[in-house]
Amino acid sequence: MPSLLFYLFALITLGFGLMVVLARNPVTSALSLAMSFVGLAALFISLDAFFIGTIQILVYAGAVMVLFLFIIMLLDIKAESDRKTNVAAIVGAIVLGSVLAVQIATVSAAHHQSDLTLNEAALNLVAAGNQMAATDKDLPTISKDLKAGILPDTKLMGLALFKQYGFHLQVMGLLLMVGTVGVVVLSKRDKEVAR
Amino acid sequence: MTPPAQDTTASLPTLLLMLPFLTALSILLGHKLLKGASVVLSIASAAICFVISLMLLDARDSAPMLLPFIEIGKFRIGLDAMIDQQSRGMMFIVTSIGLLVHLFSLGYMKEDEGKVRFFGSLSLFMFSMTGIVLAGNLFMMFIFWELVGLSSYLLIGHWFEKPSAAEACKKAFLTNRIGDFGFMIGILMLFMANHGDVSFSGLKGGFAEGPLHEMTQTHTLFMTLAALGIFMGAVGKSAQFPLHVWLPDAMEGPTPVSALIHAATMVAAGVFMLVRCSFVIEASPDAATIIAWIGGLTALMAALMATQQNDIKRVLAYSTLSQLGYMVMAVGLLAIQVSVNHHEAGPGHPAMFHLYTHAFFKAMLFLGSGAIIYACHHEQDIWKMGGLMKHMPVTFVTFAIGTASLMGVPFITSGFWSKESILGVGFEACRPLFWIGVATAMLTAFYMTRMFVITFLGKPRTESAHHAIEAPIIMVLPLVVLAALTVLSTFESFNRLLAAMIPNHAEDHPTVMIASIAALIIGSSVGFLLYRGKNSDPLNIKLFANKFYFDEIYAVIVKVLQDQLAWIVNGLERMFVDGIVARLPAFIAMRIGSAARILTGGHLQAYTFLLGAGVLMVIYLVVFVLPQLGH
Amino acid sequence: MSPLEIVILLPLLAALAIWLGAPARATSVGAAVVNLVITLGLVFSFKAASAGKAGFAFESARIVLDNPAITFGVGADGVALILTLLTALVTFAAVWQIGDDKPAIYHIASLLIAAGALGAFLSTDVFFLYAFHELALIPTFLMIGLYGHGEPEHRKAVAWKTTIYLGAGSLILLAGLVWLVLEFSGGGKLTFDLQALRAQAALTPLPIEKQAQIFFVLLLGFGTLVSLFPLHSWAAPAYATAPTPVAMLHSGVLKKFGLYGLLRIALPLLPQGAQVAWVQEALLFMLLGNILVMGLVTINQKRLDDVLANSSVMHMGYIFLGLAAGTEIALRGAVLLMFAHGISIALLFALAGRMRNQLGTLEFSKLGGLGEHAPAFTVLFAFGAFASIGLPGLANFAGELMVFVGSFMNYGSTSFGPLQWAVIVSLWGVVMSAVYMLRAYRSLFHGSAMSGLFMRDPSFSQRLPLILLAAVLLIVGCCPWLLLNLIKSDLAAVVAP
Amino acid sequence: MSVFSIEVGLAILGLFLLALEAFMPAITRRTLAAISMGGVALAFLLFLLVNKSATQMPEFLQAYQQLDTLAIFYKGFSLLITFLVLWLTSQCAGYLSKYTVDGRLSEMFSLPLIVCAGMMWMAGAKDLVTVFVSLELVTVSFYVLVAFARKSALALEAGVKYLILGALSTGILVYGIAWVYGATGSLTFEGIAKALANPETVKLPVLLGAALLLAGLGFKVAAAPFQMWVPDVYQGAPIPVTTFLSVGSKAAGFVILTRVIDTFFIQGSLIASEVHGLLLIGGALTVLLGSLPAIFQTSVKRLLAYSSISHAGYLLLALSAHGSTRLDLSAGGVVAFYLATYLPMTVLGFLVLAILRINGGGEDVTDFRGLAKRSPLLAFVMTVALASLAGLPLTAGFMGKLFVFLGLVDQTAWGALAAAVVGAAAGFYYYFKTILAMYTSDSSSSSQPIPLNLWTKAGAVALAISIVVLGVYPRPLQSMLMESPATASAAAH
Amino acid sequence: MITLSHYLVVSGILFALGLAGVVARRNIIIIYMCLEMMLSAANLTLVAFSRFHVLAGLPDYSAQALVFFTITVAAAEVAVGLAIIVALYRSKQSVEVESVTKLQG
Repeated sequence: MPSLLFYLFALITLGFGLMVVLARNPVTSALSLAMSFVGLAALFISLDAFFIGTIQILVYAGAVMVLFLFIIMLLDIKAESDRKTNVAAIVGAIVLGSVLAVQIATVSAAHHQSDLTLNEAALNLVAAGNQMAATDKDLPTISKDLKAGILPDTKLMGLALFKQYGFHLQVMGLLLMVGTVGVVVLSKRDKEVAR
Repeated sequence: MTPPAQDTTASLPTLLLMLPFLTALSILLGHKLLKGASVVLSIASAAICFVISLMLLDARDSAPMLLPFIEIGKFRIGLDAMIDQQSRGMMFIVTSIGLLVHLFSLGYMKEDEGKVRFFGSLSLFMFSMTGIVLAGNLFMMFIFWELVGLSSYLLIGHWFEKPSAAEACKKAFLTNRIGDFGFMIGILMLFMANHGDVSFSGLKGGFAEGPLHEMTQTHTLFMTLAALGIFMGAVGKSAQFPLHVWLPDAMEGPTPVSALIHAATMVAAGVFMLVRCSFVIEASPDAATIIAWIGGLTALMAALMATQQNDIKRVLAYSTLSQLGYMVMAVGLLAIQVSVNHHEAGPGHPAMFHLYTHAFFKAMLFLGSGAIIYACHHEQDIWKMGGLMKHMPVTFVTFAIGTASLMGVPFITSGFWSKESILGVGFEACRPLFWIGVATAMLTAFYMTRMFVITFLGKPRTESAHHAIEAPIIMVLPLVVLAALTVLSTFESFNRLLAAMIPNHAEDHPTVMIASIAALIIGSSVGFLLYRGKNSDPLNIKLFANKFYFDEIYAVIVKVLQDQLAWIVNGLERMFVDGIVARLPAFIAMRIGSAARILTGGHLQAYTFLLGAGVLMVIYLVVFVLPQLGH
Repeated sequence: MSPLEIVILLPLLAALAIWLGAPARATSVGAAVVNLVITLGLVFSFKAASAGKAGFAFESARIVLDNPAITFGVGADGVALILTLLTALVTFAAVWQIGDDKPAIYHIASLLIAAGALGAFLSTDVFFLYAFHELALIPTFLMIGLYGHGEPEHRKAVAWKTTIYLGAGSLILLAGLVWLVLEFSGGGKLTFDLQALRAQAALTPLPIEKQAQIFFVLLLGFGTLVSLFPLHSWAAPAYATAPTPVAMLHSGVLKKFGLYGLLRIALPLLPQGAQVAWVQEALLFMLLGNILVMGLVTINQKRLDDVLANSSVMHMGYIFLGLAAGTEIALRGAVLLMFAHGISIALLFALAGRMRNQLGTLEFSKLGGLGEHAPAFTVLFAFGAFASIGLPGLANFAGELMVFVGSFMNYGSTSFGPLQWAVIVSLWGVVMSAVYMLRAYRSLFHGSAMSGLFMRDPSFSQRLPLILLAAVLLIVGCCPWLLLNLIKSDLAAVVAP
Repeated sequence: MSVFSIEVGLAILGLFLLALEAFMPAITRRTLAAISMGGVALAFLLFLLVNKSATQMPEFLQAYQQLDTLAIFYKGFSLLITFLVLWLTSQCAGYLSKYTVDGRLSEMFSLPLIVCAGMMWMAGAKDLVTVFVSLELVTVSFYVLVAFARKSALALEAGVKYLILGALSTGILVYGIAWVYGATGSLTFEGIAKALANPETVKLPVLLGAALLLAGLGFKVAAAPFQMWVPDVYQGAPIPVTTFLSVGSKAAGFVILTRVIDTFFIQGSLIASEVHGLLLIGGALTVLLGSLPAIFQTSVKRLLAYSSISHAGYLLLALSAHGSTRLDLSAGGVVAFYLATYLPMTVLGFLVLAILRINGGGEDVTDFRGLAKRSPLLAFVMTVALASLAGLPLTAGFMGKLFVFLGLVDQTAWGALAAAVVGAAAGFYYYFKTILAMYTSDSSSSSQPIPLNLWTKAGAVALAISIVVLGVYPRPLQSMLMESPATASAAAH
Repeated sequence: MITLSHYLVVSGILFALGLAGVVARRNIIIIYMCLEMMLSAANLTLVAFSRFHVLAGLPDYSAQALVFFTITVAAAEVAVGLAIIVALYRSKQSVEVESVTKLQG
């Protein structure tokens, strides 16, 4: 993954991220958020997290952005009239953002692995494959791919999710259930308008 | 909790002490039930006490413990008596004059509706006075010192509806209290120096060979202050120079009160106590000189004031003040004699002897004036009397005897002998004071003859004086008895019989005799010539009439030093102490609180900003600040 | 179930019964009488009960918490018993004195305050000693806020000031007590039990400097509750505006909790604490402030209740003087003075309350010549007034005398230390107290009666408790050894004999 | 039959109730309330009886759930508070239905069950993933509950504010977890603790992670810099939800905070002193920002919100006394003790407020005027609650404060102690304002008596008695919390 | 070459950008978008750390599981959030921040 591509995608992510904040028209900011997520997905893929990258595009760029656009259209929210821009808020925001960024930058520089490149943190797939084959027999496909030197990211992700974090998945189910019920309760049209 | 066992010799003094107290208590509690009987009860108790004091006259010296007061381990403050010649003599005076005054006031207070309360207070006074006389240690002395102050407060303020009486009793109590302030300091200093033993025997032992002995050499200032502290108690009680202002005002009380308290007994308590602790005063010569000089000055000043008084009781009050000055001077002079000139003290004490004689004729004079006032329908101004010689012969005769004795008519009156003994001591110890004494004697003669002439001689000046008739028998009888006692007390044998502490008459220097007789003649003749047949006072010396303006000076001092200072301090306290300790923190808390309230101002944007800022602060604090602090 | 627990719980149960509807006056007076009888019984049987052992008599303990070992332990030694007797007497007088027209909350509040005081005096555990005292905070607050004298705004302001001031004071006290307990439990288990702490203090006394620091914090905490000079500004307005029973109970009884606390906790556990130079000077400065400044402030007052309230603040100076001296005699004098001041100030406030009911005002300028028509009332007021200015023969004198004498115990030395100078200055305070009390007495009872304003004597039944208090003043005044023999030698003799 | 089965049972009951509403619209509110309260009561009973040894958990959960004393206590605590909230909701049902869509309240009875399950999982969490998941379940449910009575403008506004700030704090929490994971290489508490113990872990990233994590959790428990949302949301939300937030959500927040602090204070941990400093400063600031502004409050509901902030401050100060071994209770134990005393007084305060609201009164202090006349029992009970909130002795509130003071003095944190004293002193003012109002009766206050049905009366008296008993005889509570110190702070020591 | 700190810095900047957006904008929907942006920035950090923390030759998938859960939670949050925003719009006809200032003091 040549470094050029990394900088391209980083630029896309941050550029469109800035567009989201600065855009007057909510639709433009929604779409620029989608593009920013796409850039982000690319970064995920550069980190060999293919499953998360695709999920990012499917769920975030797809479902969440569509939801936002749908709501913006439904409520027909006009572009923000710039008569009363809250200068104090903007100045505050800039200060907050820059100070936070500086803090995070200084700390990330101090991280013990900060100067480790992707190649140095190489994955040793074959060894993992043999080790996997040795430990649990009933997952031949994963160990076969590993031995073949390709990273079955989605399969490993499935393994982690359903084997290690099965309980949490159920709780996520419960959470989504509550989310939907919440949506129904909160947005059902009432006979007369709320006082 | 049974009080400690009592030995038998204590039964008499205990009865003597407790009887009047129980009478006063029963009158207080049961005055509705007893109604008239309480008066009889109080007179009976006075009579019994008189009999007991007679029995005590020939009892041997003893120091029984009467009642426990405070007992903690070996630390003990108790009401323990000390019976010796001085207390026996004084006891006789107190109970005899007390009984006579009781009888006199039976008549004088007949139609007063507060009569029951009057006799209750009288019994309370008898209790406190007996306590002082019998006191065996300084604490007991202090306790009864204040109780006497209380009873004088009650008696002076008997007619409390009169604003003047209300003010007078308050003034008396407060002045006494100021005296007690000094007295307590003196006691505490002696307590500290003598390792906690302030009984008279213990103090005498301390001064003889105990801790106080070398103290007198090494810490003279400490001992002087202690002596002056004790003296201040006497100044408050016997109305000496700085604190004398309350005695003239005390005349607001009924006359029997003036007779008993402000002539014979209470004011004499100060002198009695000084004589009791004479060894303390002898221990520091300069205290003795100060005491002597204050006594002298008081005597002179009071005499000067007396010359211009028109109220019969005020004249007598100032004469008492003057005579007390004499006695205190005598105490001082004798102390100088002993400590400076190292004369060893004789058996008696001139001050006690003068106190002894003065008690009788001054009480008689006061009762006489009471009879006159009663006869002239409560008229007290001598210029409204006159020519009472014919109307009230018995009172005239007794009054004459009293006046003579007070003036000190040579050889035939007791007053002369006692005054003589004082002037004798004065002559040797301190010459200037001797001449002041003589001058006072002259003035005494002058104002007594002035009063005598105006009241008794000449023609009656007003209607009431014209119709004055002799007072009823119940009031005249005590006069006669007292006159008899005055005459008897000139004779040596009678006095020795009544343990009157007569000093031996070392042959005084002849000039003493001559000077006093000359003073007498000059004073009385000038007085007689000046006032015979006059209807108004020829002399008009504002300074003396207004009592050297002491009352006004003290009023200013009180107003400035106390009331205005109190007002300022009150303001300061409210502003600063209350302000800083209470209102300031409350103000700061309110200020911070209202500032903090802006944080929750309702704007969502402000909240997100604050939350973000909060996060940054936490990061900055935790990541960058605290590690450096090595917290 | 030791009799002391009954004494504490009785008023609480009575208050609850009244709240549930029982006849207010009957229940409260009944409870007060029973309490008084039990206390008197305890006083008389105290000699026998405490003959053997050194510590507390009539003990019982119930464990309430393990690690900081807190037990609801009750026990009484001489000092506690004297103060319990004081509480029982004043409660009886306060409750009896409440008029029939007053709502039931008067009785409930008085009983709660009494229970708080009794609990504080009788518990042998620092936690409950502190906790019971706070029981009285809300009743006092409500009574001053709702039924105090003066117009509503003033009442509420005074109620607020008193509550927050006392609250803050007790919090500082809590911090001090917690520090004390932590210091003493060393490595081992935390315990709030007094006897264990005292044993620990005897075993391993703390370093002098730390003793001084803890003592100073406790002094500030307890001082606020007792109106020590700089921390006193809540006291006078509170007592002046509080309704009579609350004023009687608070100034007569509850105020003594602070001093009792110092006596029971601070002195035995931190013996040298008070004698360290800077603490001694601070304490002397404060108590002289009490005596001189408050003395002058009292002289400046124009109303009777203000005079009484400020004088009760001033008299605390003498008791603190006893504590500052720390000698055996001075401490016992302080205890006696607590008892005497409690009785006399309660009597005076009761009379002032009665006077306010009948005449409507307590201004000196508006009153005068009451003596003529109300002789009994005058005599009772005389008893209270003369007791409070330390007249021998009445209870306060013996206490004051012992406090003064106790401070002059450094035998043989002829130089005056700071303590001795403080005593001499406070002697002048005695004169000042005579000035303001006699001025009050003169302007109220002597002189000519004002137009129409004259008092009738209270009926005998109304006078009964007041006569009781006056009689107690006289009896204790004449024979102080009655109470002093109760205090055995266990009262920590801190300094010289 | 393990504790986990109880939790799952509750969640399922919640879902069942949701479904029940959908399929049987005619079902009355009363039966719904009865089912849900019955379910929680049954769960609580079973919880008390069930064998609570750690081994008894299902095997797949061993890695993510632990059953030490703290977990058991907080699970019981969650069940109790849920039951009380449901009871409170059933009390206010009539009044609340005016503000909800078509007057239906079914979600108000079913969502709390799910929230209770979530809180129980939070209590036992052993790693950050479980923490995050169960925390989010609870938070999202609260988003719905807060904005539930959306016909009242205030509730909606509170919902929006809670939503935005909640989401922001979740973002910070996740970022914190990321950095903690990044610096220590593990997501489980033991893993993190091990990493913190060995010296060559780089300190700076861990500090950043810890700061962000504590900031995220700080929001949840209303700690100082993140407490500005509390007054608005507590005032806007319906009373039962506010009670749930103020007690349940705070307790859950504190159980996680205790776990996290135990991990950070592991023996020889790199960042112990920094976190200790943060806790002290944060705690003192929270107490001050919680009590000083409360002086000006006129609405009692908003007042109780500020009191919940100030109590959060005291809890933080209790946590900071981590090193002291003087008390049998570890710092977490003291926090649990404090929360146990905090529960009855706050619920009682909100109950009285709710009853007043039902009878047409407002939430202002002036609406409390004359309550003593209208219903002496309510006034007395409210006085006990307020006295306990103020920390008067012989009430539960004082015991909690006593432990906090003991901890502070033991570690000689004089600044924090001063803040605690000032906070408590201010407390005397704003808590007693209501007491004074209740007992002043003047013309302006309505004077018809307040009808109380038997259950309400019994509930109120029971809570008041529990306050006094905990204040006077806290021994059983302490012994319960200190049962097996070994497990309680296994991670810590 | 691309190192871990590159990824951390990018996600840091994105996070800071999100925070700035939340504070700066007045339209609640935009604020909500920025919140999602912050969440995904956090995800990026998590994925970066999991990739560089090699566990037995493979990236640490437990962190990636957490990322998955974060995304799910974000989705649920967006759903509920938008529902509330719709309800707000219906009652206040505006999604401006100024419309929610009645609760204060």
